[in-house]
Amino acid sequence: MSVNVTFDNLTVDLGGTRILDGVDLEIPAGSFVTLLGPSGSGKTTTLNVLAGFIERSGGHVRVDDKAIDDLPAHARNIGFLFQNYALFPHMNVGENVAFPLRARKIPAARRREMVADALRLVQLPDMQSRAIRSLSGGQQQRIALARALVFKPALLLLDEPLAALDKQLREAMQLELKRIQLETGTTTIAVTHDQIEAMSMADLVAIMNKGRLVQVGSPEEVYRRPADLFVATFLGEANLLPVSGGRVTGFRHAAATSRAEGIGVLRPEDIQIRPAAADDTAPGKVELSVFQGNRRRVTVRCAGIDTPVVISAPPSGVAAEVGDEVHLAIGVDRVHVVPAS
Amino acid sequence: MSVNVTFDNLTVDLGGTRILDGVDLEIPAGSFVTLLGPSGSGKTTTLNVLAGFIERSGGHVRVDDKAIDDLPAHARNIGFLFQNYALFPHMNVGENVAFPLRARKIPAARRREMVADALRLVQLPDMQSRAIRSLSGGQQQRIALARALVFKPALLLLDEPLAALDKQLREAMQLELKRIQLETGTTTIAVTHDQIEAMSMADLVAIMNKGRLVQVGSPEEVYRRPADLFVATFLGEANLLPVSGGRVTGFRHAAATSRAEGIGVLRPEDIQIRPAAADDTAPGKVELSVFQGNRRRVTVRCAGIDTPVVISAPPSGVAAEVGDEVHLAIGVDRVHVVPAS
Amino acid sequence: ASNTSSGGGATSASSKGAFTLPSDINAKWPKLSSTEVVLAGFGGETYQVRHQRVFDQFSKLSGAKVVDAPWDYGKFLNMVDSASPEWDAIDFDGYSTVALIQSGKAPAKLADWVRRCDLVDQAYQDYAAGSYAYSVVLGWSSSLKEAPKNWADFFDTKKFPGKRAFPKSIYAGTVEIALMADGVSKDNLYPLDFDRAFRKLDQIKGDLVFYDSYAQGQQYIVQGSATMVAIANSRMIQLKKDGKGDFTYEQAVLYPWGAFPITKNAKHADAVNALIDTMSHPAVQAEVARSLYLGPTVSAAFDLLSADEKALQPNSDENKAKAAVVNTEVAAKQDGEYVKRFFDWVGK
Amino acid sequence: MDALRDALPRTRGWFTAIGVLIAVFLLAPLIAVLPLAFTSSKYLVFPAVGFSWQWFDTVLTDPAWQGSIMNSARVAVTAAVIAMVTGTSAALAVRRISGGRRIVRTVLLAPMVMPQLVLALGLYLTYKNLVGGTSLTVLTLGQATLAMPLVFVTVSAGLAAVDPNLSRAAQSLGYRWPSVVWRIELPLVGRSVISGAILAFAVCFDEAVLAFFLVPPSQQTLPVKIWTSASENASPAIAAASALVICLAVTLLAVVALVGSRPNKQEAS
Amino acid sequence: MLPPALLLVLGMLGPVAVTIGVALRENGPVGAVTQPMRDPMVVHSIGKTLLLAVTVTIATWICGLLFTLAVGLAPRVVGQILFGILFLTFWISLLVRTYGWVLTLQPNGALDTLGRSLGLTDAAGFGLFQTLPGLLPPMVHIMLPYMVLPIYASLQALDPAQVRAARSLGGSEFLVLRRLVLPSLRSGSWAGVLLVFILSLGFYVTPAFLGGPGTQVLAMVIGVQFGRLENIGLTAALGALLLIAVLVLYAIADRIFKISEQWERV
Ligand SMILES: Nc1ncnc2c1ncn2[C@@H]1O[C@H](COP(=O)(O)OP(=O)(O)OP(=O)(O)O)[C@@H](O)[C@H]1O
Ligand SMILES: Nc1ncnc2c1ncn2[C@@H]1O[C@H](COP(=O)(O)OP(=O)(O)OP(=O)(O)O)[C@@H](O)[C@H]1O
Ligand SMILES: [Mg+2]
Ligand SMILES: [Mg+2]
Repeated sequence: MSVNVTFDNLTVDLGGTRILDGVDLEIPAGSFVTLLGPSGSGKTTTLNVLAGFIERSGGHVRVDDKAIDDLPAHARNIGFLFQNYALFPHMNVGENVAFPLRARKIPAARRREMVADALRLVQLPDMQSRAIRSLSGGQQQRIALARALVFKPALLLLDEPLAALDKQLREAMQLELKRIQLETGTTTIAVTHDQIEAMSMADLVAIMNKGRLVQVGSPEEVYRRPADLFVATFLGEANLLPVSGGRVTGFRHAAATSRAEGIGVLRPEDIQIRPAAADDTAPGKVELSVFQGNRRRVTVRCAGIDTPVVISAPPSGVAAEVGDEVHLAIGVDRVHVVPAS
Repeated sequence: MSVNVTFDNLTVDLGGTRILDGVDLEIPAGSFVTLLGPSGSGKTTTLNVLAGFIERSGGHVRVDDKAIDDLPAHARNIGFLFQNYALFPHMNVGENVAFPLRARKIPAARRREMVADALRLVQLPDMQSRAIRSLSGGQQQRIALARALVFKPALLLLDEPLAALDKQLREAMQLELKRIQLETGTTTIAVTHDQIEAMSMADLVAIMNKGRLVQVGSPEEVYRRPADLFVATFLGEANLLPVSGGRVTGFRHAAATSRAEGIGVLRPEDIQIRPAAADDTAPGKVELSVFQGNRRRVTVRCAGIDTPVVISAPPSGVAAEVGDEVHLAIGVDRVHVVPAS
Repeated sequence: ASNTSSGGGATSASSKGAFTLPSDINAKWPKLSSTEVVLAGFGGETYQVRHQRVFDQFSKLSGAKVVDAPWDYGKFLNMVDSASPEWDAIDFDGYSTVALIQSGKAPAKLADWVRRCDLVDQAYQDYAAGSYAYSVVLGWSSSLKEAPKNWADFFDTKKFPGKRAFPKSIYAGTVEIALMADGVSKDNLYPLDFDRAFRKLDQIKGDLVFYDSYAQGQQYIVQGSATMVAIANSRMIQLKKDGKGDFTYEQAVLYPWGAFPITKNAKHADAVNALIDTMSHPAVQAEVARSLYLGPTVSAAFDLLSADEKALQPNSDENKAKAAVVNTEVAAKQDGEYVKRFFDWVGK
Repeated sequence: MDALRDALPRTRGWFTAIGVLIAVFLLAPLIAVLPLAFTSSKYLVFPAVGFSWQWFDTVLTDPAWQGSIMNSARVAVTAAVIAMVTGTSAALAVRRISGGRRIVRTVLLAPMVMPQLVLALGLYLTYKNLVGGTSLTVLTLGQATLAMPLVFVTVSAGLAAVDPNLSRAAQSLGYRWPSVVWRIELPLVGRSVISGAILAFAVCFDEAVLAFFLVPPSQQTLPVKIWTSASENASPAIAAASALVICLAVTLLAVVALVGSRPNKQEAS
Repeated sequence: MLPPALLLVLGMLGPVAVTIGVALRENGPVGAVTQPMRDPMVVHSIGKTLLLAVTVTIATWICGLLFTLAVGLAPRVVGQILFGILFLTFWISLLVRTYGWVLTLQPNGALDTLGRSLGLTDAAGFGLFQTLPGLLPPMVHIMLPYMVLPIYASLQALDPAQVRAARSLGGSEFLVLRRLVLPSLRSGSWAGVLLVFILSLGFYVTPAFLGGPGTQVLAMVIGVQFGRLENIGLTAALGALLLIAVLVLYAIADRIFKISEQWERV
């Protein structure tokens, strides 16, 4: 059932402005891709073009290597899960889930079976005749998912599927979505705001900015080896230290990977605080030390570096008080260098 | 200038339902308190009662040990920062900031000085004649802060002051708020949704649930020693392991603090994965291993424990693949026990 | 009760020449103290003409301004014997005035010095002066190929195609018309046989288009909404002048006289008497007849009219002979039932 | 709406056609009246013949028509001002009360469904002994009552777009409620107040039923003059007057659209 | 606050109370109800009123539904123009529009002329004038905005995501229209239907101008009685009857369907 999807130089203009500006993306069959990017970067637009809600201005969208540009939305066989679920409030659960089957003129008996299967898949059997209003947010979410999957679409698109849920439920549903995706094998594209969510669910993270696709890769790839400064700062916290001659300013011992000149991207967890000076340390003075639960965020001012260095320290390990002189070490091979803006 | 604030069995009924249900809270003069709690727990209501926007139904609010229950809002001398800033769109920056001084009939010359001081405090001098519309979100935020502080209120209340800002700006403003609070010494109460934010800014975190105050304490206190299961799960991620006879089920070596029977709260970063079995380890099998940027979230199923154990592992240290047999060790003194339900 | 709407409203007066009140008109008046007189009339152009030709000069002469009030039958009934009436007098039909007297609500008697009108029934000359005669005539559109002759033709929808315009809120004349159409001779109409009349009216109800005012009836003819109409003589004279239609005085329902009954406690009794006196002057009556085609109720007025002018009046000797003259006395007695039966029929 | 358009590409055309038909139906009576204002015939008869401005001339110079326009304008201005003050204060007050807001709203808006005829009757019965039942004052009172809900809804809608926190902010910054209303809320809904007042004026200027039953004949308003003219002489002056009324409505509506399309200051931010 | 309360008391509540008071004083509490009912003309007119209100409501509902969908579905500019036309006519004097209908509908008037030139009718014309069916077009014309507003509000409230969902789930146009769009307009339809019904009950101007003999609605009877002032008791009783019917219906309808909120969108 799984299909691959290709965006080929996809361009969209709406109301005179370019919303998508030449998006190229290949999604392997059966994979789970998350689209991540700042507000207004064109994530929803990308999904909408794929679903057939918005006309493209240029380029192509291919599903299983066939261009679907001229197929109307109702003929694309795509399951779409909307942020606010878009369940039909005047139908009950069963009628909602049966809607796509009715549209496909599937006989009543078969329809009943398929609805029951779909509800079992989302672990909400026995809910057929409940009113939509009487469901909790998480339940509505699952029903919407059942409705998007019941007709075995080739492709599942999710637009911020978990944004309306609270933290606990959101984390549970991330796993649930992942499980269902593995179970059905449907190629899935999800838009999300939340970086942790994007990395937790996806095989591939696609990062967008200003209507362009900036980087695609596995979660580790995009976090560890961001393509540019934008990705580096957008995803996670980063210390940006100038690199020249393959060395990080202020940390002469730290060798840069990937390129010799540019900006070194250093994650806070890649810098350690050492009580004593050593060959591989640089001296600094603690400016702030804030307890944040699972870590202590320490900012240290080092000589020769303009902005303070941010360090993720264990919440209650080496006590670094404000004003302490400390020594910083950078893990080996941790310096990824990107072009300076 | 700083004052202390006391809520004494404060109760609020609105539209027939009890919104606040006997809130007791003492806020020392000059401290920065954050109110944290799920949506609808009564955080905004608490601020509104303090500011005089909502009538209490029972109990008292005292400022510097004087009940202010009957003072109207305009006489309370409280600076209030609204989530959406509530700047007056028909006045320019200077007029907005001067507004509270005008109410206090402060002569024009003095007023100009004070406005200039306040704008300097928020690092936006020379903005006096700008229109509100022309400001960015962060700038509006600062102007609103200047307006709330210009008349040197005894108390500063902030309702989700940073919720509308994006991640980068939010983190910068957290530090800024903290700096200004230290500089002015004004007793400050801030409502926030964001746990990290709550812990980062505050001297004291007050956690609310269903109209009640559940726990107050320093960030470390509430994170490390939650008063009950609600706080334990609401703040940060927690493994909940049954404790009996002072020992954690499945981890016989781990001694419980605070009480011998109940539920042990174990933070994911307090459990280590060891490659080899030892005296202080328990065996388990890796179920999931998800890369989340600054950590790897590993779930391990252990014999004798119903729910899988969640572990925060370094993002790229000990490789624990799904299916691996691993051995878990719990840090000494890390098991805080709360009453079962 | 009634609203026959004065039968008036001949617009664009025929005699364009200036008219001046006779100089001796106030010879018998006492000294007037009122500065105004309130008259409930039908407004519109009829009253505009009256103001232009008569009232304005009267005001100059007497010092009393003539204030128009909107005609309202019920209001006048309440007012006629009230202690402090709003109005001084109202423009009324003869039979309504008689009904008023019969019901014991007689209006104030005219002052001794007011001119009496000799064409008004003898018994009521002390109450009714200054008014006019008018008739409801059969009119038709110039688009009609053959001219109808009488009310029977009006009811003959086969021979004369098209809708007939018929009054809806004005009832007077309708029963008489139906009876004549049904073959009752114009001299034997009274007392009215309502059952017979409404049976006859039922026959053409579907071919009627109803008007609320004579102006609307007139408009129906011009617009072509109707080919025949039962309408006040003045309106048809006007249409005829404009070449839009024609009419006949044959079987016209003639209301031979009307009145301006005065409220018992009129605030401006002196001025209203003087006004009625003025309107009763033959010269004034003749002028009203000339300009509004409202027939004089003073025989001397006819002497002042030319032969052509006389031929247009509803109550000239010749036209009166063709017409069915309303028996004021009997009509007054039957008025109550007339109203009820008519509006029941209309509302059905 | 766009989504709906896209969802029904084939049926759209049919509905559009039906919509246009209904729009033609909506314009039909105006199309019937307007040309007659320029007829050179002395009768109000369709179709119009010739072309002449004479009937406008009549309406604008004849003292009776002129007077009625003046009366209408006077009554409408006064009633609109009353409606503006009361409707605005009602909107501001409703925003402040917490309990029973629904009931208050229901009562405030009741004049809009009141049969005007019965309202006229009630006003007549109530004031006949005080002022004779028929006077421009009573009419003004009645029309103000009819128009007040309009201002109320317009200003309420404007206020709904004003962040309630603005008022709270002003309070916490040291202002009592009258100053809050004066310095914050009124400036922010100024446009809505003006729009509401213009609509109120338009409604009062056109109002016929109350006027028909309540005004003294010497003080007819324009709609009453049109009404009575329709029964007195059926002259094309009626069409000319109607044309003027239509022009006035279009102008006022355009003004409101202009005032309203620029949002209240709050919404712009 | 005081000013609106004062205005309401002087301008509405007072007169309402006085009308009911007069009705009761003149007829007694029982008579106020029974006395008008003894007059067959009144009973007749109540029947006519209800019949007219029901037909007008149904006709307006159908037109309103179609028009709203047209506004929503037509190309944006056309939709705006359609809406503009609706509003334009809404704000134009009722009297003028009604008179326009007189000129349109009267025999040999605009409609007949048009009909004849299109060959739709013979010399006799459509014959709508002064008939109950003839009252429908003008009444619908006047009531249409009251129907379109709430339905349009429902249409706007229809979540575009739901429409897209229905479409991406494979719904045909008919299915989307029937199972999604129309059901979503239900609450708006109810609000509009009730509003129009209530307004139709007390409507005076149009029947007064266009009504024929067979269309004496209650308001006409009251109007005629009021004009004559012969029987204040009966007039007041009829007025009170109409008033109470309208206000009670309004209060109930407002409770359930929040019809007063529809005005916000004018
Ligand atoms: N119909 C439209 N006409 C004009 N501009 C549009 C339209 N729809 C969207 N846009 C603009 O296109 C840009 C991309 O919008 P899109 O909804 O795809 O962003 P997004 O990445 O989904 O953002 P968010 O995270 O806020 O949902 C935005 O700047 C938006 O304002
Ligand atoms: N005026 C009111 N009438 C009735 N209930 C109200 C009113 N205002 C608030 N509530 C209810 O009181 C509860 C607490 O509201 P409050 O705004 O204080 O929550 P909160 O903690 O600020 O939530 P959030 O994080 O969503 O802002 C909610 O359940 C809310 O629905
Ligand atoms: Mg989006
Ligand atoms: Mg809140």
